[in-house]
Amino acid sequence: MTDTPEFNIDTVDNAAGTPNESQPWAELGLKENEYEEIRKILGRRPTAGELAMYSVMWSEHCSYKSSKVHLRQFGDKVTEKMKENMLVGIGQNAGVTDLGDGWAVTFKVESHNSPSYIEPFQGAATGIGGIVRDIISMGARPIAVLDALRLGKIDHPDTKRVLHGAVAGLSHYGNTLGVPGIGGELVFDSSYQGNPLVNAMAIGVMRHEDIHLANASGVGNKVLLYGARTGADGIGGASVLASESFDDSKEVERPTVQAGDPFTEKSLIEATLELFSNDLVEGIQDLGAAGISCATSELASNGEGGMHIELTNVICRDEGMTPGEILMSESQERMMAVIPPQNVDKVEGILNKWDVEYAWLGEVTDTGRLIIDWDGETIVDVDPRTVAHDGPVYDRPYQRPAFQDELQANTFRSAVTDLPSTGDELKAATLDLLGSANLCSKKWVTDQFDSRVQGNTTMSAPDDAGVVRVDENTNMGVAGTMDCNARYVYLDPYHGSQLALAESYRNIATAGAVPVAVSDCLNYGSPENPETMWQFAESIRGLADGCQELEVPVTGGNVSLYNQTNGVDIFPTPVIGVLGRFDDVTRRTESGWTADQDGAAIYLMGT
Amino acid sequence: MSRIVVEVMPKPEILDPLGKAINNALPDFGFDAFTDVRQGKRFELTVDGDITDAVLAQAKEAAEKVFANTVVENVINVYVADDQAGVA
Amino acid sequence: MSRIVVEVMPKPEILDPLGKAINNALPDFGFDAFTDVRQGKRFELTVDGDITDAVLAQAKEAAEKVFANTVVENVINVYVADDQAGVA
Amino acid sequence: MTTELPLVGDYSTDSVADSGLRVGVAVFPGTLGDRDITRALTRHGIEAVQLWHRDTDLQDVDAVILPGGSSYGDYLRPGALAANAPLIKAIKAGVEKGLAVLGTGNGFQILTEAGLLPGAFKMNDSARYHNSAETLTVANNSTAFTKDFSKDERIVLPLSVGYGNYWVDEATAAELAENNQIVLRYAENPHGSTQAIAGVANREGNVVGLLPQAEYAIEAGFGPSTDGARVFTSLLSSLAGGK
Ligand SMILES: Nc1ncnc2c1ncn2[C@@H]1O[C@H](COP(=O)(O)OP(=O)(O)O)[C@@H](O)[C@H]1O
Repeated sequence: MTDTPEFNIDTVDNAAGTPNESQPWAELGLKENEYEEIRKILGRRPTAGELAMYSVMWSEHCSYKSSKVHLRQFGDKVTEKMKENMLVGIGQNAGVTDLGDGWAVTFKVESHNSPSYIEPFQGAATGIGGIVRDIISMGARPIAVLDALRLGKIDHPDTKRVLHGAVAGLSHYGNTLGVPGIGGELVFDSSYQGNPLVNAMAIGVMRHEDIHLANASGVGNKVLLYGARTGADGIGGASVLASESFDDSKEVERPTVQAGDPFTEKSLIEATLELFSNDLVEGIQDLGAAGISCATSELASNGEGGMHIELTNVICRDEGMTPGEILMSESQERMMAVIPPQNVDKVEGILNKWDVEYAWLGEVTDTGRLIIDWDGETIVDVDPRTVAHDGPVYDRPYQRPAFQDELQANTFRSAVTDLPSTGDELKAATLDLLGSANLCSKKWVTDQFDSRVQGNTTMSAPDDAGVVRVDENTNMGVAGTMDCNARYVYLDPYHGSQLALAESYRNIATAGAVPVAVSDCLNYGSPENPETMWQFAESIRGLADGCQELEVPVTGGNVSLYNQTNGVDIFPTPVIGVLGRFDDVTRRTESGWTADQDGAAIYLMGT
Repeated sequence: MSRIVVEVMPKPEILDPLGKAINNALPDFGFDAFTDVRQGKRFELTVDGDITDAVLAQAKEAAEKVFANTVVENVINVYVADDQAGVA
Repeated sequence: MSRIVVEVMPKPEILDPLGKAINNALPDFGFDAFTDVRQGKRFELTVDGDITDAVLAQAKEAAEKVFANTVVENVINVYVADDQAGVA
Repeated sequence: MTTELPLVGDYSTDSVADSGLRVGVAVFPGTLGDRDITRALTRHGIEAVQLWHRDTDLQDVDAVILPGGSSYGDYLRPGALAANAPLIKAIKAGVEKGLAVLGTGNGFQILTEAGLLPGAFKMNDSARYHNSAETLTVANNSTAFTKDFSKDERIVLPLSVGYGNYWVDEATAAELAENNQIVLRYAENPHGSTQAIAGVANREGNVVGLLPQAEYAIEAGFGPSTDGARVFTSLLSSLAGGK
């Protein structure tokens, strides 16, 4: 570490003494009432560092301020039966489900939409990196990834850039990491032209005793930051990327994006799992959006509530980073852990072995305050709950769109008069469909993913679900899928979302597995538009009711709002991931018929 | 036949994982003189005939639009190769 | 702090799939002046302090042993960067 | 120093006779296939001994396997940054004395970068990473790793690679053919390798590199074939013979 750079440090004392100093809260994405609320909580103006923390943590992306009131239904509509196998529910990095024999599985879907439009390769790559860190922070070894992609029209000039970049980025990161890509989705529709969706799902397994939570407990325990160095990349990304839409009229804004380093992440995985297996970790949190702001405030508020760190201990990649920048940096491939003092030497031994850099930032306290010092001077002194959990909550107005009736009346039959009827016409129509961008083979994409690494994959593309073995002695394993037909959701958000759930659920069932849990990634337009908010609210109501009916719990997910271009929303797109369990994966059923099944009967089931 | 060289480097503020990994491995090979390594790209464009101002201008434009991804990389140089470099 | 630049290109007789792919894409972007593209690598090595003959010799050796795989690539240049390039 | 890596299953050898053989599995940062090689060895009654890249002690193993994956993330060039690790220096010394060494996938790339096998790997002709199952012909069934195949036998193995285009100059290629150093050839050359080469041996025949990965084809239902198992039975019979 070089000498501490000299800044005009905005200390807590300074803030108390200069109440009228003007602050860039609007530029940081805060609303006036939110800024006022922060002043009220603190009883003074925030310091620059505190303002940075609140602004990123209170962003839509991190706080779920517009979605929280609706997401509650996933918890409220849960029956006793649905809770049976749930070891960890919504609220942690990812939910955990019991698989029996002491095994547990965790999985979650995340979006990386805006970054993937700006820089498709790195945006998609870091999407895989982020979701995989969520999984390892629960104590699990990642055993599979899936991805759901929504792109603009296939023949639009910009689609090529995003498609090839995103697929190469996903493939590069996942393959280098050694996590098999076992499935996903690829849909082209002009609705996503200026706002593609890149959603990634990761699945991990662990033994029950290895489950870890993001808690900073145990006064005197040490706070460890390890992995990549903290750089000036993605600063402000958490709030800026997720709350501003792109506008064609001006040159696309290009905030600094983050470059992914899958090699470092692979070492991070191995080192972290070795820390877990030696029982050295008290609490752990991955660093994603909002970086150190998020990790410190979440760990502290989930634990005994106090933490004291020295920010100059953070190892930076760039010289001269300000405290605010360090707090907001979204540099990838970093983790924060809480370590009992007696384990410090062993932890250092493991991190050194894997060539993983680390720094000890401070310790857990019982003060109920998160205190961050810069060279011994206090620059942040907050109740961590107010940063991480008690942010603003909006019950935004919603209203059925004026266009909904007309949309529903505009049926296929009303639009098309010359339906194919002769054999030749039907044949031509069938071939047209099979050759269309959304139905044709996706092999050129799926062939770019290593589906076999780890040696336990028994089904992947082009089958309906990916299947991997968990226990090599019993052949117990899991199946995963991601699905959504957004056109159905657009037509009728309540039932359309249930159809997405049903499709994903069916894919698991037809593979031969028992569906056990759901993770969703809810991609919508602006929540400030009441008609969009209606789509969102109806979707969640539909999903929560559907899950109750099917008796599978939602154990986690992600919300991505403000997906719009020039004020026009994408189709409401709730991508649904379902996880299934197999007693014996060798009994999985492939989709499609093979030559050796010649003569077998074909049945069409259902209504 | 002439050649234009386009040089592209990762932006200084963007993490360069390749350079970092190379830098960490160099001591294994017995090289200890370097404190940092960054890996960029070097393109050689072949032009039939002479390089006019228009061709060079095209190369400069292509450098920004195709050869570099200016979100994460900078074009640091576009120049006409002397024979020496051209042949190599 | 000083910098050394190492330039590596695929050998002329070796087909370069990356260069080829870019070459094929150029007309899509409206660039038609180029008949061939080859992609190589450019490394910047940072040295604390001045660049002595010994350091430059080490860079040259590292170029042949690490930065290039001389079965398929040539080291075409190893030189001390002037400030300009160094800063870029 | 030895590494311990947690395995997904406990590969109990209850049903397999313990051969008494010990095979080293090299682990570099970024190696992915160490657990898969370990599984394949264990299933054949061979003890897998982890060899950490910074170790110089080969722990008296009977053979060494360099697994697939992305050592050092495949940065710079696949295999390049692993090629001078202390472990590689120890392996080179072992090779001089006749130690049998197999590199599979990235392990093969490391062996070429280390100069233990001829040639170099270029990016696939498609300029994309590619995951496939390849039909291959066995050109040399006299190595310790291919003994249980018949010559010219057609087998199927998985291949997952971005830099899968094996390149040697024409003169070296002729020499390889003449010395019976070509071990495997692709039926359809997917990535443009010189003379469709998928696997080679060194002149002495004790170092073998196979780009397709046998360890993902040892068990029905978990790979495109079970042909890969014979790489491990070959090892078993050739090493047991020497015991
Ligand atoms: N659409 C959703 N459905 C169910 N749970 C959700 C959804 N979106 C977010 N969650 C849950 O809310 C919690 C906080 O989200 P998380 O993604 O962890 O925040 P962060 O963006 O900080 O990673 C997690 O437990 C997550 O599973």
